[in-house]
Amino acid sequence: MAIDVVYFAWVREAIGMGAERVTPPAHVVTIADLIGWLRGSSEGHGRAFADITRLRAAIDQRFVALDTPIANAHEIAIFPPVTGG
Amino acid sequence: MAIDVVYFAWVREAIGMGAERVTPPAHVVTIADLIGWLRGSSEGHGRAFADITRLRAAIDQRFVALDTPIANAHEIAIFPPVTGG
Amino acid sequence: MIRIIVAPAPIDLAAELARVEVPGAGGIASFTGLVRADDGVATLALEHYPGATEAALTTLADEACTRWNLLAVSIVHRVGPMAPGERVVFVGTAAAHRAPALEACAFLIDRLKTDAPFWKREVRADGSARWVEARVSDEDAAARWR
Amino acid sequence: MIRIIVAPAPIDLAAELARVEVPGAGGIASFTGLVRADDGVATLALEHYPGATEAALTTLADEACTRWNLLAVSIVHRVGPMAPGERVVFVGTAAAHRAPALEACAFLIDRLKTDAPFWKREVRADGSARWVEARVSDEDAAARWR
Repeated sequence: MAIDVVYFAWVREAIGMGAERVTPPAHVVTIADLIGWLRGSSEGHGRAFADITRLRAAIDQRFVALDTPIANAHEIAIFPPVTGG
Repeated sequence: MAIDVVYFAWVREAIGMGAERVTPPAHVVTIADLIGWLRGSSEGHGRAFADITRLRAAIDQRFVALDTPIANAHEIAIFPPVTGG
Repeated sequence: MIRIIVAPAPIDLAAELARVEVPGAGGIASFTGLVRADDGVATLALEHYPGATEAALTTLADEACTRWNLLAVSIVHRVGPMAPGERVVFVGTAAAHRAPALEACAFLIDRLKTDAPFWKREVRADGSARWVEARVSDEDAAARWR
Repeated sequence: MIRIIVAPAPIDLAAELARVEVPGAGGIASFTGLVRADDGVATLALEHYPGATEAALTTLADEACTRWNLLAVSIVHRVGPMAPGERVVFVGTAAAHRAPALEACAFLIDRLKTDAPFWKREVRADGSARWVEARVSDEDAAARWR
């Protein structure tokens, strides 16, 4: 199933794009799995995803923990801890 | 020694004036003594000073407790609890 | 910067807030008190103790500046008659960060309620009037800062 | 009244505060965050997650309205590039009395810092840039409201 993955801040800069559409294999169950799988996509993905403790995520625009199952997500966002306000 | 006594809010209204100059006798030591002494000045003073727990005071523009000695005060204010803001 | 104003003129919120936005400030907090039309109040009249009021507010502002290392404090309190919806009081604080600005602002309005010589008189549409009674809850709110 | 604005336009403080002064309000609290020129920052750029940002801010505003029985909440957050001294964020709350307005305002800015998808990038005068790191103190401040 195709999922839109969107990136922000230095994750976006490292990967070199703000969004991509991917179709992960069956063994990718959680967001952490997705990150692990995407890590090999490019040198930029490798840098962005080197340290998973520095990453946060959202499924369909709601913040979730990285061990959350992707299930039927349409849009997954991967980004650094937020710094607004 | 002459002291200016100033009144505010319903104390002023009951007494019918905003200020008066008085020369209390020697036995008037504290503000509470002054209130007790002034209570007999007029019917209005009597009403304003009927319940001393409803009164607050300042000496030379600084809030003080009613048992504070008058000492060398120039101006004593007597008023209800404040309600600003 | 400490600004203390006690005057009958309406409070210009934009101008007051702009004055608190001093160089170096990262957080600005403000509180504005409005006249409420409770129980049919048509006019609220504020009496104060000229001189003593400004001194009390300056003392509070000085204490807040020291305690929270503020960059600016502004306290503007209207006196005289005013209508429901009008601004009675404005407190503005500026600090490098948000927490001191917010805390100092709460401190100032809580303590102003018990430490500054203002008295409120409510006049209703039928002409009846009463002096507002001080509230124990205001004493409690002020006491938490001591 | 809940107002949520995420936009690149400068924040008009007077207009925003006036919107929060709704009928029945007795206390209005506000917080304004300004860009600070720390370490020679020349430009602060705010990136956000369109759609998710507004949803997160609306959720926070709803929670504040319920918890403090607010009459109005306004959250205005600027995005894009801005200069030191400019306003990044405005939070305004209105309630019948001062305590709920002040508490809700502190709640909203504390939780906004951890719950809304914004990211800050600082550009210095020499052209060097860095993404601002999240702070543990912000997590702690937000946690006290949970």
